[in-house]
Amino acid sequence: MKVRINLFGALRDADASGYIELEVPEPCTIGELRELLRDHLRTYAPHISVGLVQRSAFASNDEILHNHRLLPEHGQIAILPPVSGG
Amino acid sequence: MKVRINLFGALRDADASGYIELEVPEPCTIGELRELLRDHLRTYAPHISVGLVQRSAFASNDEILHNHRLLPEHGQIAILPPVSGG
Amino acid sequence: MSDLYTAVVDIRETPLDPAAALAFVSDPRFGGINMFIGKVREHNLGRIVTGISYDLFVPLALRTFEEICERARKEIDVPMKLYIAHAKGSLRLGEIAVIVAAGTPHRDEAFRASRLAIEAVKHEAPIWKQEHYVDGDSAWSEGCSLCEEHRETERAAAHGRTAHAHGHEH
Amino acid sequence: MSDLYTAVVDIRETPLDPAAALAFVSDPRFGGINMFIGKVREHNLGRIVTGISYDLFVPLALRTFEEICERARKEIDVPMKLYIAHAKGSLRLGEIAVIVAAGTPHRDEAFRASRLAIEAVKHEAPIWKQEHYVDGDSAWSEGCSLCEEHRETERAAAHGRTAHAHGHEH
Repeated sequence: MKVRINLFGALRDADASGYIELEVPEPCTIGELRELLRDHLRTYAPHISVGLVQRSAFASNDEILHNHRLLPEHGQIAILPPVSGG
Repeated sequence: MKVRINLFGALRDADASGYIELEVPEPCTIGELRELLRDHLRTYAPHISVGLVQRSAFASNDEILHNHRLLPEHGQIAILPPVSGG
Repeated sequence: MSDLYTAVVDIRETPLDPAAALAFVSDPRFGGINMFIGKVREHNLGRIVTGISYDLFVPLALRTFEEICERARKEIDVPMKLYIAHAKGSLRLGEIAVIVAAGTPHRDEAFRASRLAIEAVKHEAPIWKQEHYVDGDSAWSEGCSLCEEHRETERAAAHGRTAHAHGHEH
Repeated sequence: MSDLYTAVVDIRETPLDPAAALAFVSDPRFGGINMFIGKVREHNLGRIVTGISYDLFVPLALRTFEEICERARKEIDVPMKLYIAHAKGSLRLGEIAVIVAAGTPHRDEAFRASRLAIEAVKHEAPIWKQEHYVDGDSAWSEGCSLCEEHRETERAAAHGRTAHAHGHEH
């Protein structure tokens, strides 16, 4: 299946469009998605640090999704680098 | 000498004028003034509790005057019951 | 001293103004502002309150506010603007009795300065509160003694629980 | 839920409004109001800042603000009104990035609620700050990981000093 990963904060620098689309197996856990995204960025956005992806969380509109969780069915997800509000 | 004791808070009930004038020896410590005021109130304002005078502080415009201090020379002083601002 | 603003406001003339407090403590150096506002509330100790009259010994109150500002500056020890204003006169339900505001580089400093200031205003400034109740009755609030000799007694009676632990609520 | 107000404010449309926050948390039951305001300040970590852009993941940010409100209510457990608003977009020096306000019966509760809320907004809400410097350079602030797995590592690295003691300043 195809998943759209919406980018925020420092990860916006990974793609000017504001998102990255990846082909992923189905089902796919968040942990697996993280690996796939890391590989993708290593090729297409090598200026993005691997550590930053590691410290980032994936989330739906409603909640943080930890590594063991499955990808939402609608194929949209956000990746949230370390936060710095306020 | 004559001293004017300005009244605040609950001690305003001791005299509608807002102050009490007392004749005091010279020099006179704050501790002595406290005794004289207590005696005065016992006679002229018996509804004022002795404990309230005991918990009250005397002060000039600039500072609290403790029991060992002498009365200011200008003969004006304030008596401050326990405070409750804010 | 232009970083400190202290005032006793006769509320027959003008109400206390939170916007003025915020403007005063704002500064390009400061990322954090904390403001505390004390208002007249409907109930106290189970009685329905319709208003509060505040009596102040003004010259000493202002001097106390200034001392509090200096103390906050010393204890927190960062660039800081502080604002302390207290109402004098008769307030109705919902009206503002006191405003304390602090501007500092970071938020922790602002919270600490503002808290230190309001606690000191409550416990040290020569201000007295008379509550008026719906039944027409009035009462001066139990308060905090400024008399050192008496404070020692209160402290001993509290068995060292905290430095300020007498029975009344304030 | 009408005692909680949460908002993400697009500052191209309207600035954040402290007076609205105070009005929202005011109530005849409440004697204490505490408000924290975060502003863009001139310096950060030794560099001269001219502005900050805030990026937010809006739906989750709003949900996080609501969760924070519910947590404050539960932990402090008194009648309470809470207001949390955060700016989205590009702010200049001195403009307001965040407002948190709490109204409660007494002052200690108001201070606690407001502090709890701003700490949680800073550490948990999906918000990112990009600082713009006088030399034309920009940088995304170092932040706080939302990733549980990573937080554990940070916590262990901090040797239990505090639950939140990584290297960055926020």
